Formats: sequence, C-alpha cells, structure tokens
Amino acid sequence: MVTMTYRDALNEALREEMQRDERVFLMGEEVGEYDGAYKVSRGLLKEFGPMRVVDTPIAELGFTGLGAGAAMVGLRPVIELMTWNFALLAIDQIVNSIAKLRYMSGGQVSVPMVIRGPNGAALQLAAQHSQAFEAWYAYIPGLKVVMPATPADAKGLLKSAIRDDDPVVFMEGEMLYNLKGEVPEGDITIPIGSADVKRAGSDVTIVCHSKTVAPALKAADRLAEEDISAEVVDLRTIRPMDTDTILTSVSKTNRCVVAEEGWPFCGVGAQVVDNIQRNIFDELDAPVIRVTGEDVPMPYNKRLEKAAKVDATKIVAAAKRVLYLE
Amino acid sequence: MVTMTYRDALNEALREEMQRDERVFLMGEEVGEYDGAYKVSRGLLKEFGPMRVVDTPIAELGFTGLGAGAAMVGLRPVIELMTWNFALLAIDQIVNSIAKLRYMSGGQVSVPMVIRGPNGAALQLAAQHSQAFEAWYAYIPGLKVVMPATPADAKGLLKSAIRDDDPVVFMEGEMLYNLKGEVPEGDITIPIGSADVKRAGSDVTIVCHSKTVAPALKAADRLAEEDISAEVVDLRTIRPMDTDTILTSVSKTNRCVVAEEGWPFCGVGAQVVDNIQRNIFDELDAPVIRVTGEDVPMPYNKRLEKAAKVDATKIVAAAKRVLYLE
Amino acid sequence: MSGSTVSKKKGPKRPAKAAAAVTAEQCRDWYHQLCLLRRFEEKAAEAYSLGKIGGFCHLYIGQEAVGVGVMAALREDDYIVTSYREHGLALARGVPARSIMAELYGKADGCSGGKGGSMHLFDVSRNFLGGHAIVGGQIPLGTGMAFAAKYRGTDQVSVSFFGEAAANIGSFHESLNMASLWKLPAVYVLENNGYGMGTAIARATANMDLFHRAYSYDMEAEAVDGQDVLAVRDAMERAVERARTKSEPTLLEMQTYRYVGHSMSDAAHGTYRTKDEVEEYRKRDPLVILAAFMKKQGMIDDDGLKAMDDEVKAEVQEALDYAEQSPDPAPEALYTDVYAEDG
Amino acid sequence: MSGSTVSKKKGPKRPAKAAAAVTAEQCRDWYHQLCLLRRFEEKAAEAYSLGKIGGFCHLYIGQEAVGVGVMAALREDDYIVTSYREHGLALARGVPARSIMAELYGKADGCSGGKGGSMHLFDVSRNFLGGHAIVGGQIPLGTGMAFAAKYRGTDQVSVSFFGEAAANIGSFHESLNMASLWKLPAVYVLENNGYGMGTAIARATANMDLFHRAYSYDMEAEAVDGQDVLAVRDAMERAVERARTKSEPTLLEMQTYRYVGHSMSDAAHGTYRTKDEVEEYRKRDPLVILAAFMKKQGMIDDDGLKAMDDEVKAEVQEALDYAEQSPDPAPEALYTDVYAEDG
Ligand SMILES: Cc1ncc(C[n+]2csc(CCOP(=O)(O)OP(=O)(O)O)c2C)c(N)n1
Ligand SMILES: Cc1ncc(C[n+]2csc(CCOP(=O)(O)OP(=O)(O)O)c2C)c(N)n1
Ligand SMILES: [Mg+2]
Ligand SMILES: [Mg+2]
Repeated sequence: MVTMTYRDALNEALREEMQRDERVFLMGEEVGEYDGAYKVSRGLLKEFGPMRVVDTPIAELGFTGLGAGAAMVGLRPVIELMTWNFALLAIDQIVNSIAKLRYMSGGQVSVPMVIRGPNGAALQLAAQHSQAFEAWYAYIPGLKVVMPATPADAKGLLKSAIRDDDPVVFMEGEMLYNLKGEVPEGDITIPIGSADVKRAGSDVTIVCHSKTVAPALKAADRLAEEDISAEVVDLRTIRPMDTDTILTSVSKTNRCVVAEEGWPFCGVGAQVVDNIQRNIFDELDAPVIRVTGEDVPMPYNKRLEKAAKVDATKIVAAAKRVLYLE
Repeated sequence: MVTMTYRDALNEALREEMQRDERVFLMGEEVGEYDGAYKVSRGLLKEFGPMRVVDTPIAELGFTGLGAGAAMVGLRPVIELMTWNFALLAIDQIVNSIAKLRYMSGGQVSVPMVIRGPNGAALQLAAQHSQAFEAWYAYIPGLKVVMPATPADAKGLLKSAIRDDDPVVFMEGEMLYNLKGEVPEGDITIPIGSADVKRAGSDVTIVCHSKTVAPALKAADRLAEEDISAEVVDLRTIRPMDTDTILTSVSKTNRCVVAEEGWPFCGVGAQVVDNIQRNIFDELDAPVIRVTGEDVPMPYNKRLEKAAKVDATKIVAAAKRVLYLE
Repeated sequence: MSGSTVSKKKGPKRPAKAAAAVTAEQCRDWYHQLCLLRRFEEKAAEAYSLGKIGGFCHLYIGQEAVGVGVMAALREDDYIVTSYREHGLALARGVPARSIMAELYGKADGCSGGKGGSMHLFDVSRNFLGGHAIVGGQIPLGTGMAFAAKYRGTDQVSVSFFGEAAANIGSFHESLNMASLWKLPAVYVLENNGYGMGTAIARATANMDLFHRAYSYDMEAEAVDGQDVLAVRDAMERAVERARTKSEPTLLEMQTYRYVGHSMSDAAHGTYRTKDEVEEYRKRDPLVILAAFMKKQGMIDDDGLKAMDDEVKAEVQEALDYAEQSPDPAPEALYTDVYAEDG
Repeated sequence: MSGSTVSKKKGPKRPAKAAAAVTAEQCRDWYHQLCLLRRFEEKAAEAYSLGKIGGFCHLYIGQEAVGVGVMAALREDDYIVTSYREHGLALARGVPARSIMAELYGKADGCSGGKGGSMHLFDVSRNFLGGHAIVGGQIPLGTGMAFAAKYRGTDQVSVSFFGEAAANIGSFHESLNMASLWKLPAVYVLENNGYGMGTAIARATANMDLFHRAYSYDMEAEAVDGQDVLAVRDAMERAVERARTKSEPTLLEMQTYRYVGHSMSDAAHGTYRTKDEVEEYRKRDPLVILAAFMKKQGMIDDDGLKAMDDEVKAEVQEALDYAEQSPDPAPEALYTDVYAEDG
C-alpha cells in the first residue's frame, strides 16, 4: 500500500496501461503539453510522446468520434473530456455510434475505449459547468458507467476500463482529485460491476457513489454517535449495477437512503429505488428516501451553491426519516 | 368535435398559433418546401411564407441554438427536429443554453421556445433511429417535457407549449401521426403538467404516456375480460409530473404498473416508482412493476424489433403480477 | 492605425486531366460492377414494395460511378465508412450481394446478422465499417481510422463517404481540421448529388463549391465528374497516393445525381425537382458513359454489354433467393452483441 | 473522361486602410474605457486572490482594444453575445462596473443576481446577452439574434464574440453557413489571442489565417490589428454598415494577445509560452498605442492621461466597495428563475 491522491492513482493507471499495451493512447484537450487541465496526465507526454498523448483542438464531437474510429480498428483510446459538461457536444458519437456499433454490426465491431473526465460540480463554476450526467449514460445499453470514489478504486477501475472490450464512460470529479488514500501497489484491477461496502452497519443502508461517498461516510459517523448503525454501499459502477450487493444490505437493514450528486428526476437513485422495491418489497420497513442535488441549475453564489449540494447533514436527516426518527 | 389525425391536430395547432401570434415561427429540416418529413407542417410555408417557415441546412446544433437566440430576444420559435435521435447533436444547446439561460441570467432572459419532433421507434429503423429520450430531458431543471398520446391532447398541448414562457421539449411519434381521434374545435389548450385518466378502474393502475397509452388501453380491455378493472393514467406531461393524479389513482387501486417505450435504466418509470413509494408506501399492496422497451439497441429485424417493444401482452402480464395472479 | 480588408476569393478553375491508361479488362470489370449496383437496387426496390424489406432504404441509383471508381483505387486493407446510402458502396467493395440482400431482408445471414438493415451494412473482413445513419456521424469515425493507420505506421488509407448536405454539419468541419492538422491518410469523398432529402444544395449551402471548403483546413481538394468511373478513379488515385506516401488528406467533391427518391417513401420527382431535371441528368448515366467509352475504344460491343447485364441479373436473382431462404435471427439474438460478454 | 484538380489558394493580402477621422473627445472616451477595463480586472484579480471571487475567472487584459473598438461602432439596440472572457466587453458596453463587480462577488446586486458569476454576465437592458461558458455555444445564439432582427425588419445588428480556438468547433461552422445563406445582419468577432488555454493556435488549427474560413461560406472577412482601437472600430464600422444596410454577415479576425493566464489558475507564462513572448507583445499594449496616438495628435498630454487613470481607479474602487457591501442573494433565490412561474 502507498498513499496517493486520486489524481495520481489515475495517472499511475494510465501510465501502467500505456506501458503494458501499445494500443492504448490518450487524447483530449490539454492532455499533453499542459499535462492535463487537472493534471491527471502529468508526465505522460514526456514518457510516451505526441503520438500517444494527443492534444486536440476544441472539437469534442470530432475527437471523440475519432477515438471511436480508432477503437473500431483495434486501438484502445482513452479520450479525456475536460469535463462531462462538454461531453454534450460529443454525445451523438457516444450514444449513436459508440454504444451501438457492436450491436448494429451484428457483433463484428468492438469499440474498446474509455471516455473519462470530471463529472458534477466543483466550486462556484455555475450552471454550465456543474452537472452530473451518470444517469444519462447509464440509460444507454452498450455503455458501461464507472465512477470510483477513492484512489484505490480509481486505479483499479481505470485499469479494468482500459482493458474492457466495450466502451466505458469513466467519471471522476474535480473535488476528488486531491483526495488521498491507500492504494495497493502493482497491477491491481477491480471488476467493473462490483459495488463495495465501504462501511458495515445494521440499521440503515446508505447507497452512494462518487462524490456522495465521503458525505455518506461522514453521515454514518454522525449517526453512530446517536447509536444508529449505517451501512455504506458505494456503487462504484453505475451500469451494470451491482444490485445483489444493494439487496443484501437492504435485506439486512430494511431501510435505505440513496444519495447522489445529480438532479432528482430520473436520477440514478430512482433506478436504485426501483431495483429495491421490485426485488425485496416485503423487506422494506419504510420507503426508500433519496438525497440529491437540488432540482435547479447550479448557482454561482457560494452559499446558494452549498445549499444546492448534497452533504452529510442532508443524508443524516434522510436516514432518520427512514428510521421514523423525525 | 371533429375527427382528425394526430398529425393534423399538430398542424392545426401550429397554424392557429402562427395566425394568433406573429412572433411564432417554425424552423427545421424539410419543414417548408417538403411540407415536413412527416408532413406535420403541410401547407404552412404556403400560408406563412419562408420567413416564418424556415428550411434549414442539416445543422441541428446550429439551428436549435439559432432558435434559442431568437427566443432570447422575444420571438417564439418552434424548432422541428426530424427525430429526437438527431437532437443529440443539438443537446448542448438544449441543456447548456436553453434550459439555463433564465437561471444564470438571474431571471432576465426568457427562452420561450418549443422543440418538437418524433421520439422513439417507428418500424425497422434500427438502432440509431429508434430511441426514446424523454427521461433525459426530464432530468434537466429548466425544461418542460410534454408528450401527447391523442390528437386532442396533441392540439391542446402544443398550443400551451407555444404559449409557455419556458422551453418545452415536445415529443411526438411517427407511429402516432396517423392516429385518429376526436378533437374539440376552436382555441382549446390543455395545461402543461396535468395527467389524464384515460380509463377509470379500481383494481390496478397503469401509468403510461405517449406510445404506451394505446397498448395500456388495450391491456385494460383484455384485463376487463378477466374481470380485472384497470385504471389507465396518461402522464401527458413528463416534467413537471402530475404526481397527484398518479397518487390518487394508486391510493385507490393499491397496485401499479408503469409502461414506457424507452429503456429501463433510469427511465421515466423509475421516477414514477420513486414518487409512488416515497409518498404512499403504505398504500401499496405489491411492488410497482415496470414494462419498458428491452434493454438493447433496437434491432432491424422485424421479429426482433417486435420482441423489443412494449405491447399490450406485456402490460397484461405485469398487471397480473402486481395482482399476484401469476 | 489601420485595419485590412479582403475581397472574396474566386474558386480555382478545374483543369481537365488526361485519364490514366486503362485496360479493357479493367473497364469490363467496372462495367460489370456498375450493372451489379444498378440491378441489385432495382431488385431491392421491388422487394421493398412487396414488403420484404422494411425501414428506410436509400438507393444509390445514378451515383454508381462514384462507388466503383473510388473502390478501384483502394487496397484490401484500406478502411471505408459511409452513410446510410451504401448498398452500392458495399457491393463495389466486394461484399457479396447475397449477404447484403439478406441484410436488407433482416435475415440471420445478412452481413450484419439482420440487426443492422439497409442503413448499417458492415463487413469487417473487407474493412467495410458501416453504414451510419446520423448525417455526418461517420466522418469522425473515418478520420479515426486514418489516425489508427498513422499510429501503427502502416500505409493504409481511410475513406469517408458522405453527401453534400453533410458538409454543413459540425462533424465535417471538426474532422477535416484534425485530419489536416495531424496529416492523416484520409480521403473524404463528398458525393454531391445536389440534394439532401428534398433540399437543393442552393437552399442549404452558402458557398456551393464544396471542395473549396478544404482550403479552410489547408487541405488538397478536387471537384470530379462523378458520373464517369474513369475520372473518379483517376482523382481517387491521386488522393490515395497523397495519403499513402505523404500521409496527407484530400477532399474530393464528386459531382453526381440520384435518379431515384431520397428513400423509398420519396418520389423520384414532383415535389422538389422536376421530371425534366431528372431526365436531363439521366443522359449522363454512368453506365451509358462507360459503355460508350468502351465501345469507342473497341473494348466491347452491344452483345457483350448485354451478356454482362444478363450475367449480373442472374447474380442478383441468386442473392434474392438466398435472402428469401435465409432464416430470421434466433429470438435470443435480441440480447446478444450489446456487450462483448454477451457472446 | 477527366477529373479536375485545384491548387491551394493563397490568402488575400491585407491592404492598409486609412483610419476614419476621429475626434479628441472620442479618443479620450476610448482611452477612459481602456483604462477602466484594465484597472477593473487588475482589481478583480486582487479580489480573487483574497478569495472574494470564486470559480473560474478569465481576464481580458491585453485584448481591451477589441472590446472598446467594437462597441464604439454599435448602437444601443444592437445585440451582443460572448464567451466567458467578457468582463471587458460588458464594461465597454456600458454595464456599470459596480454591478459587474457585484456579480463577480456573487452578490444580489450583481448584473445576474449573483447566480451567473464571472462567466455569465447579463444585462438585458443593454442587450448584453451573456456570458456563455461552453466554447462556441454563443455563436448560434448570436446568429439567432441576427435572425430575429431580420425577421422583425429592424436594422439591428448582432455581434458574436469568441476566441480563435472556437473556430474549430462545429457550432462556428454551422452558424456561419446559415448566416451567409440567409443573409443575416451578424458580425462574428473572432478574438485571436493566439491560445486556447495552453494550446497555441498552430497546434489546433490547420489553416491559421482564420478569417479565410469565411470564404467557405461566401462571407466577407477581414483581419484586423486588435491592439489598435481605431483599427478595430474602423473594421467594425464596415462590418456593421454591411449588416445594417445590406443584411450581410462579416467575419472579423481580431489579432490580439492576452497578457495574463487563461484563467486565474493559469500562470501568465512558463508552461506553454515564454516570458519573452509576453514581453514582446506587451510592447503593443492597446493603452500605450492609443496614448501615443493621442499625444502625437496633440489631443492629450501625460498629465491628462494620468488624470484619467486616477479617475478610473476611483471608479473601480467604488465598484469594489459596492460589491463588498451588497448582500448575498436570499436563500430562496436558489429556487427562483428555473421557470417563469417561479417569479
Ligand atoms: C443529424 C441528422 N439529421 C437529419 C437526418 C435525416 N436525414 C437523413 S438523410 C438526410 C439528407 C442527407 O443528405 P446528403 O448528406 O446530401 O446525402 P444523400 O442522402 O444525398 O446521399 C437527412 C436530412 C439524419 N439522419 N441525421
Ligand atoms: C466545449 C468546451 N470545451 C472545452 C472547454 C474548456 N475551455 C474553456 S476556455 C477554453 C479555451 C478557449 O480558447 P479560445 O476560444 O481561443 O478563447 P480564449 O480563452 O483564448 O478567449 C477551453 C478549452 C469549454 N469551456 N467548452
Ligand atoms: Mg445529397
Ligand atoms: Mg484564444
């Protein structure tokens, strides 16, 4: 184990995979000479040269599609989108080409590529730069959606994503890049599609992912002070979703809160709710309550922004509600 | 009342609104000289001339954004997208500009526009042309999402959408255009945000919208033959969702099936489930079951395509499941 | 203390080029192909009206010389992507007529297993990589294949076909800039048939000399008589040579025409163009042009032409029979090919 | 039987133009504005480093002559949209410094009510319509405003500002084609400051003479010395005239430079450009150029210049004080302005 940041864990995963497999290349805005807008690709241009670490024009539709074309003929692109907000410009290629090529070619074409970058809000970047889109991509058959919350998961999952023969939407977070944690050394991978119980508990399950994992753990701490034992399930992969792990936990606790950064309407949590009530309706002692970002475009003002975001306090309140404690 | 097709109802709504308000114009591919790819705009160019019925180049991002710019300064564009599949190219403007301009300008800017066209699958158009995207748009605060299932609703809701001061995503269906029904004469409008009980019943609620309304009604007929009384609730508007009407119905029937054309993961039905279980958990005698399009890109082959789609048989089976009859 | 102004530049003239030498054998081969493309689609149109083929079906009739001429200049390991109007391109690339027809029928033996249909023909063994139905969507993909060739250091060339209306969409612009910036071995074949659905080019495109757009990206370009296989092949050979040896992209504007409607639901004329216009263009039918050339050169006579056509008709009938008897995909096929692990 | 080829066209030369006559009063006004833009942002940068301003903050320092010169040629009822690098443009348009500073502070009195921030300045009363943070996103919007002017038959002009890197994205291409096709009264002001974040134009753009791209759309274009208010104003007047009287669009490439980093988190030099390069461009500081002109013309002396600068500094300080004391938006503001009915 070594302690490193989430950023460095991603960097290490990229470096190791590029060393392992010559077909892997990184492409995106500012990934090369600038070392990445958020420095995830630091040093890679120097090590691998400009053919494998490719700075692009601002042309998300074009370079994401270009990556897909390269993947169709056997390369393994990692396309960095500066943020997932800008992916809306590339989404035609992601949904109409990348997700469907295998199927509509009758299985002849593989598109082994990773599309990655930060998702959701950072600090005071306002409405156009503060959106969480995992629910959208998870809607699409043909895509996988991976969202690590810790440095160890970031490294292990990015490696798995790069080795996967299908397109993987890989979502990080500006507010996660500096997060430090222990990371196993060497060639570790974490299977796509496996959730992780980040804290065991017996009274209530908190399902979370990505940036809501930290507040969920904090909420669990606070609940523990009131003798409430919360189990924290980090989805890690949104699609395919590890429903088994969720159901096992909720079958034990009989109560569940789902926390996510995004908006409420048709968010990931809605699908989690559906999976729970459909499968273990009789195990539920209370409705599942969701904690989400407020249903508004993100405001710039600092206080308003804070009020719009999910935090531990909101999760604690929801947990108490499902426990009928308030 | 007059009997007319869904297509003609839309056409009439457009014509009447363009007559009523000079600021209203129609823009899109083939809307003018070709009378519309699906003939919804038949005769409008002739009546209103090329400044108000504008044929565009194939440039969805450009002309949708152009419409938004015109709306920002007071016009009331109706942008026709030949299908919502192609809207993926325009989605940056829809989500990053259109949905957010009012908020990020602190309320100074209105974007009164309608973006409309057929959504979902028709017949054998394969993976890139057979997608339902209402769940995506409904996710976005700042947008309204309207999906009429009948000619009368089409007319009344399109008029309301055009008069609305906010952007409305208005989704039709190639398979609906030829549908005939009674339409009240004159200047009727139907409020956005109101669901409609298309058939009253007492044993089970079937929540549906757009193309699943017809199979839901057919399913209700079949269930009636087995003495099961199904209530059919047509959402009509996805966002804002008329949760009251759903809850009233399910509080009465205590059982619910949700049918939608789209894919299951984070679909509209997931949100309906969430709304029901959160609000009237104790009224539910069974889990809510969803009937959705199969979780695959749409295949071209006719039989496979049929198997991928929602039909009355699948809805009947789901209704029996929630009634614990099979 | 001064600004500066520019006046609009006038397009360059298009000097006539002497056709490269061709053999009788080559010409016969191309004529055979032109016939095949034509007869195949005539048959497909029949089958469509009988309800054997469904969905959208965009015929290539009138544009055959482009596909045949372009493919004639390519190597087996070169890459091809195209739009939905691709039956003829698949045929010219050598995808068997029977597997294309079976795909139009949605059958298990179709080149995309019955899942793709008319708009999504794929044959990976021939590097024929689709069949894309979002206007312009294939242009970045083809650019990526050129990138891959350069990345690997092979001398493969990647060809992206698209219609003239696609030159107004963003992906065209973004792709050509990258291809030129990075010197990719790409050829962009713009098939200017004058219409995007019912929209004449003049109603959609500000500067109708589309090949001039290459200039914005410092890219070589040509306008080509797309009704003439030999002209197409010649221009394509220059572009391929440039890509293969110098790793530089080219934009080729093929000036052509479709004799039929945009798709099966669109009439050949009446709404947005006149019957006269279509008849006028019919005079420059690619089959007629090549036949005339061959006869003039003494390569073939009328009997020979007729014999080839008959041969092709039998071939097409065989394809149709094959499609008819091929089974539907198994019901389980609905769920396979979504992900690699689905088998 | 022949194809045809074209050779790459060379760009037109940029003839020097005599500056239109200017009065001392005009020059003083522009100089005042240049000072205001410069001092305002210097102050904003200070406030940012004190944590008073958050998020992204893109300064316009070095490019001021473009904003001042362009606005000088506009009427009050003309429309303006721009990117996130718009403090200077808002100021030059007459949006009060205090309401801009308050917006940077996220305060209730900010020009967007504290909800927009640095990247989303709006002032509808001045037709200053944002402040857009998706590269290229404002270009279709500005085009739509030109469409609206034509639709209504007014002679308003719509101006869209964007950086040179935005010329590589699809929305640029799609918009210019439509503007020219439909003869819209639009002016596209491309601010070529040589970099898109850390990417020099040569690493992102195949043909670096960006104004030539207008040719693809049959549009008039000019390259302009963007450091010189007078040159900018002259070119803009020609473009505005063309839009107002003939309803025709123009692309203006303003050749300029930013002296500071891309945003507050980016160093002015070190990574992607050298200190020497920045120093070299500093020699063509728009304030220095205009001051020199005015002095040469005897319009002002050093004391006069200093007096103006002092005046501006006081104005900026007032704006800062105003922003400091303005309240945060009410907590309920979180939920208003999503829809019209939210009030
Ligand atoms: C992005 C997008 N917009 C619209 C359509 C509908 N559509 C299909 S083909 C077509 C016309 C394309 O014309 P062109 O590019 O000239 O090709 P051609 O059909 O003439 O071969 C249109 C508008 C589409 N498939 N994709
Ligand atoms: C679509 C999109 N891609 C990427 C970004 C991130 N980004 C913000 S500014 C910028 C550079 C833009 O450069 P240019 O257009 O030259 O304008 P300048 O910043 O020089 O004024 C980038 C890449 C974005 N905001 N939007
Ligand atoms: Mg065409
Ligand atoms: Mg720039």
